[in-house]
Amino acid sequence: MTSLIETENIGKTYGSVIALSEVSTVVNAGEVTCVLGDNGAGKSTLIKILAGVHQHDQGSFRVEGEEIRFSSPREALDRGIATVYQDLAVVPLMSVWRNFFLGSEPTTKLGFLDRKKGKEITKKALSDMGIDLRDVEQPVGTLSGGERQCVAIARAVHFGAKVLILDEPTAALGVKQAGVVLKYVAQARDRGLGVVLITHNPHHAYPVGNRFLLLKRGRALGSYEKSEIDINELTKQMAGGAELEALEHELRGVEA
Amino acid sequence: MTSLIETENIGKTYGSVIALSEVSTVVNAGEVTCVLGDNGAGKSTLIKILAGVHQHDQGSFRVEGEEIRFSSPREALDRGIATVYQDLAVVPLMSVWRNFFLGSEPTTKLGFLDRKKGKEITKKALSDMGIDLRDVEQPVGTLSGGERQCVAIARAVHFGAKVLILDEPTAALGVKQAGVVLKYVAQARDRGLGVVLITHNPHHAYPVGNRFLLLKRGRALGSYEKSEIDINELTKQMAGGAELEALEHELRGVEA
Amino acid sequence: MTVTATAPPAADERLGKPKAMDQLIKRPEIGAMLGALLVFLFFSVVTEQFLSIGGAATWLDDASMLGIMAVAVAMLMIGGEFDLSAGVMTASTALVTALLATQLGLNVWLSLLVSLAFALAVGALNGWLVMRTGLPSFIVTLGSFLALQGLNLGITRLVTGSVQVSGMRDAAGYESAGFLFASTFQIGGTSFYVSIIWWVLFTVVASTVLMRTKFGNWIFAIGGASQSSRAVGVPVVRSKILLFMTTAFAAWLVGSINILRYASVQANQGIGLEFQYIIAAVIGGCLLTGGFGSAVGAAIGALIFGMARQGIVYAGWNSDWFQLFLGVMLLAAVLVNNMLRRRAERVRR
Amino acid sequence: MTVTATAPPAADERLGKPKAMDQLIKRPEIGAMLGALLVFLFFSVVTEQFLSIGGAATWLDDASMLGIMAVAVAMLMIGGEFDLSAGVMTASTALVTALLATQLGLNVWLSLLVSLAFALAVGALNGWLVMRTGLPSFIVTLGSFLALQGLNLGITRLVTGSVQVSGMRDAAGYESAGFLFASTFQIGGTSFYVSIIWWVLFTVVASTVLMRTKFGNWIFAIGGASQSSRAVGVPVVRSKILLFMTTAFAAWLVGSINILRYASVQANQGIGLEFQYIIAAVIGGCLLTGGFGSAVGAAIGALIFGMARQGIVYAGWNSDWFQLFLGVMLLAAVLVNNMLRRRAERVRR
Amino acid sequence: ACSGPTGTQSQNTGNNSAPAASGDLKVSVITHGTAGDAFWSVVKVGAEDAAKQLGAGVTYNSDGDPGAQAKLIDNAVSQKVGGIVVSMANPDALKTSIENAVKAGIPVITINSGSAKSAEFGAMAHVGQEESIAGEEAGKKLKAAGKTKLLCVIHEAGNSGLNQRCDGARSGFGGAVENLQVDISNPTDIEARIKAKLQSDTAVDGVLALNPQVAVNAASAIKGASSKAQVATFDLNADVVSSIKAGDVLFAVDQQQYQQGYLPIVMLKLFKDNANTLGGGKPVLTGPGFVDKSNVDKVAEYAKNGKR
Ligand SMILES: Nc1ncnc2c1ncn2[C@@H]1O[C@H](COP(=O)(O)OP(=O)(O)OP(=O)(O)O)[C@@H](O)[C@H]1O
Ligand SMILES: Nc1ncnc2c1ncn2[C@@H]1O[C@H](COP(=O)(O)OP(=O)(O)OP(=O)(O)O)[C@@H](O)[C@H]1O
Ligand SMILES: [Mg+2]
Ligand SMILES: [Mg+2]
Repeated sequence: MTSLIETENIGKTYGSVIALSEVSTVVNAGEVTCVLGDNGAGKSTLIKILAGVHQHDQGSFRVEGEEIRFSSPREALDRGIATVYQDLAVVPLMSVWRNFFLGSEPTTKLGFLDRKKGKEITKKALSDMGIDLRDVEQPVGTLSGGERQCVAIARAVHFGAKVLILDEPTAALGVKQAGVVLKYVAQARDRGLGVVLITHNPHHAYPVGNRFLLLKRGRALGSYEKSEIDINELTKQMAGGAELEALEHELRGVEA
Repeated sequence: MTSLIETENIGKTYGSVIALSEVSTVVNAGEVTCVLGDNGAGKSTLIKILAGVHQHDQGSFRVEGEEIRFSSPREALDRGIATVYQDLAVVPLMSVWRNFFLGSEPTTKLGFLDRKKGKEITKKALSDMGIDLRDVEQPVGTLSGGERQCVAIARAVHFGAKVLILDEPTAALGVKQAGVVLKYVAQARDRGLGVVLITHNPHHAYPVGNRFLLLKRGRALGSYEKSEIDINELTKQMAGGAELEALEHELRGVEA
Repeated sequence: MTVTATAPPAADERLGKPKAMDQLIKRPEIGAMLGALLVFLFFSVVTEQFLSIGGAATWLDDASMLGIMAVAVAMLMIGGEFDLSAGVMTASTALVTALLATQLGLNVWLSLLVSLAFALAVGALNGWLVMRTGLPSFIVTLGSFLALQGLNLGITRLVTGSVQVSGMRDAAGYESAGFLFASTFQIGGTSFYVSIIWWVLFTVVASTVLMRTKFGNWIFAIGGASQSSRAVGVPVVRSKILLFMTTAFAAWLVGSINILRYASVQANQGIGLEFQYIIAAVIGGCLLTGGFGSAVGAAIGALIFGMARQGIVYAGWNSDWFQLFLGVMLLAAVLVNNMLRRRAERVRR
Repeated sequence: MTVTATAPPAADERLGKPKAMDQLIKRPEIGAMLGALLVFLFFSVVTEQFLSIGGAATWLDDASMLGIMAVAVAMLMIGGEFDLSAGVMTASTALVTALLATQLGLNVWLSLLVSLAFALAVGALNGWLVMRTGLPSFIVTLGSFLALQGLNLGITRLVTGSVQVSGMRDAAGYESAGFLFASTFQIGGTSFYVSIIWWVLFTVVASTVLMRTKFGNWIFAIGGASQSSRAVGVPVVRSKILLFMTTAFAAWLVGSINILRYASVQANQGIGLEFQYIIAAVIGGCLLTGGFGSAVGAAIGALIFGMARQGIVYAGWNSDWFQLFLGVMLLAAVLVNNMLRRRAERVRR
Repeated sequence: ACSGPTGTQSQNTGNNSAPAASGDLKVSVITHGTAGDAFWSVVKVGAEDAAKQLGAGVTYNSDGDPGAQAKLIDNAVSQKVGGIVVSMANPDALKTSIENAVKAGIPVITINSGSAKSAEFGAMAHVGQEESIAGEEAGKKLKAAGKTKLLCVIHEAGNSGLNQRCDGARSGFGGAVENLQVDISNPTDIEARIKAKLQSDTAVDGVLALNPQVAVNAASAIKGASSKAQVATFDLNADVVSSIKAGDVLFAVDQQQYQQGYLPIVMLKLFKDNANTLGGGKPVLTGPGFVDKSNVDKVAEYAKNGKR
């Protein structure tokens, strides 16, 4: 089986800033690839390349075995790569169902928007995820952060994505909301989607991840299968190894 | 000793939305009061009242024993209550040192800005926190999220705050950066400041906190001294008790 | 932002009861509708002729020309952009048509086609520049506003030696083209200009596009959050350029109606009108920041404008003060709209 | 956003070497300076009189009046707001002064004081409305632009029966006030207007305030992030209102210079100039979105304007095309500024 | 071309004494002057004075945009006013509207420009003459004053009346006439541009301003450029009057446009009361007159009230 997505020594510079260099990873169907790393490590840059927002400068990027270079997010979507961005990628003033269908609007035979169908599907897709809204006509801006995140995920899953990319979906969420989102990640995975999950929280990454790609200052620090690493080691790696231990010690010190 | 800050049955509504009602807590010098809760639980609303951004509608709010109602953040600052907001509260296009001194600019005898002094103090205050910038004239917008957070904290500490309020300072940060920020929280506490820390992450709250205020849908769910609760119980409470267990079970289920 | 997810079917205990009336005020154009009713009633009572059929023909005509542009500008504003060159464009297109027909002796229909192509090209250029450079459209279209103004004057004077082009009535095809754009139709013995039909048509089409089509959905999206829209696959660049072209098309339509009705055009026509379009759109409930508004609202905004402008004449007021009246009306309208919107948002929550 | 915290002293390995020249292009006004040099050289070569001392007196005078306003508008723009009423305000203040002096027979100095109070009140009202309602200043000041325009015309006609107020020369105190605002001084046998000194003075003061004072720091802050500034204790409302009042003050200064120099004022003066102020500020490197720009840049923007406007006359070009030239110049200037800024940002990082 | 307003003047005074007549006459005056145009302000005052004296009602509206002007005529027609007075800077554009008014039985009088089309459109009479004729006369007078090169200052780009004045001046002057575009809303720019022009073209010895404000600016510019040029202008205000006295301004063209506002109201009144008409199908000419040192004292007083 070819991987859904495969990158080989991929690299990207913004002007004189080298944001990413020589990063290789794979995303398989039914698996979660977690991307971890410090602020500014290049995580968002990597997934923006996968999603067609930016183009890579070096290396090769294959989708289902085929060498590719997306020129717009539309193309990536058409290849089944759906992305939920860090900044949520919803339009706050628009209603929930219009956001849900944005870019893939259902139309009647005459070419008009099929509003009834749109609302029904949205309601159904959201309640499948356990979110029961009073009114799918309400603006997304009136939802809580967790709900918005779920709308975006539900949308990606609904439109038959093969690969689902999530950029820090749990950063702004409470413990429970984060749990809900992780549940849907796991669900999507079990439906056979390939998932790329970015997070700062090893406690969120480890339970659902199959593969862990660690980035640091634009370079791959390491790539592990779940079997190769445990959660403590992962946490340590994410924080830059030895440095963390000193820090933890310090915190304990003041705590005592 | 009177508490630095004390609220009693404080409440606040936005139009017809009751964001906060009957919340009581205290902040003492040299202690960290953690405020925890779901998205939309009213955490930001609570601290905005403490910081003078909003006014409370009900209950009483005392600073050093004196009943008070701030009409602007300026007043709160003048009483020694400094706040680092969720959205960071820095001005991206302005230089680091100008941001550092914003609102409390150092002046020469003639009333002009003392730029030399400003730069020196900034450099020193930041390097005290372990951040060594090449150039304090660079715009804050070019710093990483963690660095910006630290600039804001360093500012609050520097200007002799008695109370330091931090709204989710670690949400967008990597493990290491979060560790650094927590270290400064602990440092501030040990210098005798009262700290209010908001976070979603019990692993961040527990090591540094002395008191834990749990909010849910605008109401206090409970308030615990550190001695009264352990981290597992805290996590459970934050996630709404029983619900979480089911969820964890589910996640484990799919994970297996 | 309430977390309704956790307690969905029961009413949210943190909400007061929404009043029934509040459900009415969710539409962006509600403020404009109230305003229009008020202005209409006021002038109907104060003056004699305002309510007559002849009166209606007059203010509807005035509103129609403004309305066509206001609707287009509203669409552009919903899409998050500005067009300060819209006013002069109405003159530019008329000038192109007139110069071709009177100086080169082209058939009027052909001249109209060429000037349509010209208009669309300018619109596309505006859009392309805005998207390509990332500059605010305020600046870019201010540039094209100035450039077109200069071209209008310079070329007219160069070609005709005067500042107006006239003599369209003798051009071939004037009759038939005039029938389409500038004829009148009779209702109750009073003639109404066909421009009113164009206005209604344009509003209906624009409103349908906005509310009922994919493209309309995209317009709201790119105005509200252009980056996010691009990320979910909305062709932002293409859509925005199309919006600028729509505005240019409307300017062509108005320019053509003008030139065919009046058979002459002056080089400095249209300057300053761009503000009236924006004002009408804003009165109609469009947000200056994009992502919110309605075509019907803009049309009603233009109607208010037309009624007030002609109503003042009917009332015999001193026209010196018209601008003052306009300024006060604008401020009042946006304040009311703002209040209503805030209220609506609270209800929605 | 590089994480330099972790490797501070050593050069960041992820950065290419910044070129030495790049250090030069960090200032907002650098683009304007280049442009000014270019325009200056161009007209110096192409025309004879431009470089003469008499020529300089002419274009400096033109630039000075625009410059005073451009600098004030630039400060307001850095503070994140717009003032579309700035142009008519120059006429309103002149009208108030002239009406008081000629119709009521007040001393000119007293009239000037009253009109200053009037100007500051209008500025404060603008600011207060913007802050109070939360509406965009574009809309609010568009409203006051229209209202003032109507008042200028209506009141002038009501009081004088014509559209001009003249006869200031006979008013008491005209000589002494004229000396302060409208006299000339000699350099090399050519007389220069004192307005040039006012311009330089105003620019120096504005620049000092912006770069060297608390208040200047606040202006940048409230323009860049008004909520954040409020949170750290910057008095946002007061500062913004002060900025609107500064613009009004500048308009009063220009209006006073005008009325004392020409002794008469026309009711429709100043309309449309607000765009020129904005253009000069933008050419000078101000961001339309606030938080970035410079007073010196705006002054240079005005200088470019003055040189180009008069240079065209010296060159004997057909002035019909001036607007075209202006539009193209605006677009070119913002494009270059944009490029330079992007580059500067990259260097900073 | 004609210069003496005498014939019409007597007519004018004759009607001044007419008592307020039976039945209300409502007249709509619609011109192409932009708000704030000094020339048209006097027309307005003339019309309002006549209305006051005759007990008629007058509303004055104006718009520089021919389309908007046409709409104002339509508006007047739907109000069924007793008479319409309209200036035709752009006859083509107003054709339909004026013909509609005539068809509706409303007497129309055209003023100022458009005399050639007046009768064709069915107007009752035309008062005043083409702007170009006024310009021509001004040109002739400047030529007679020994000027060799003339600068004609247009203060509103695209205003056809101003352009006609300059074109007229060109044919009347015979010699070299150059146009200069300035912006009426920016007095500094007016002065600087005229100054620049005078500096770069020292042959210019006459400046024709089309607005008294511009004349003041031009006088200032001439001083600044140490040029030997002299200013002539259209229309008057207090400053121009004192400048004429001081010799800074050569003369002011006075189209006596007060009558272009006043007479049509009188004519409509007479038409209504007695079915009288005036002019016999030919335009009733109101000017131009000239104000120079010789008669400035007399005129000065009227200029102050906005009547000259
Ligand atoms: N300015 C406002 N106007 C109206 N409602 C508001 C406003 N600010 C907050 N709310 C509402 O008040 C409630 C509490 O919001 P608050 O921001 O305090 O939550 P929070 O605990 O900080 O959440 P998060 O963890 O997402 O930051 C929410 O329901 C929110 O929608
Ligand atoms: N559009 C851009 N232009 C220039 N530099 C950029 C741009 N976007 C990102 N960078 C830089 O590239 C590097 C990687 O950024 P990226 O956003 O991929 O980090 P990240 O791992 O997602 O960080 P975070 O955890 O804070 O989201 C950073 O140094 C950043 O400053
Ligand atoms: Mg990121
Ligand atoms: Mg919050």
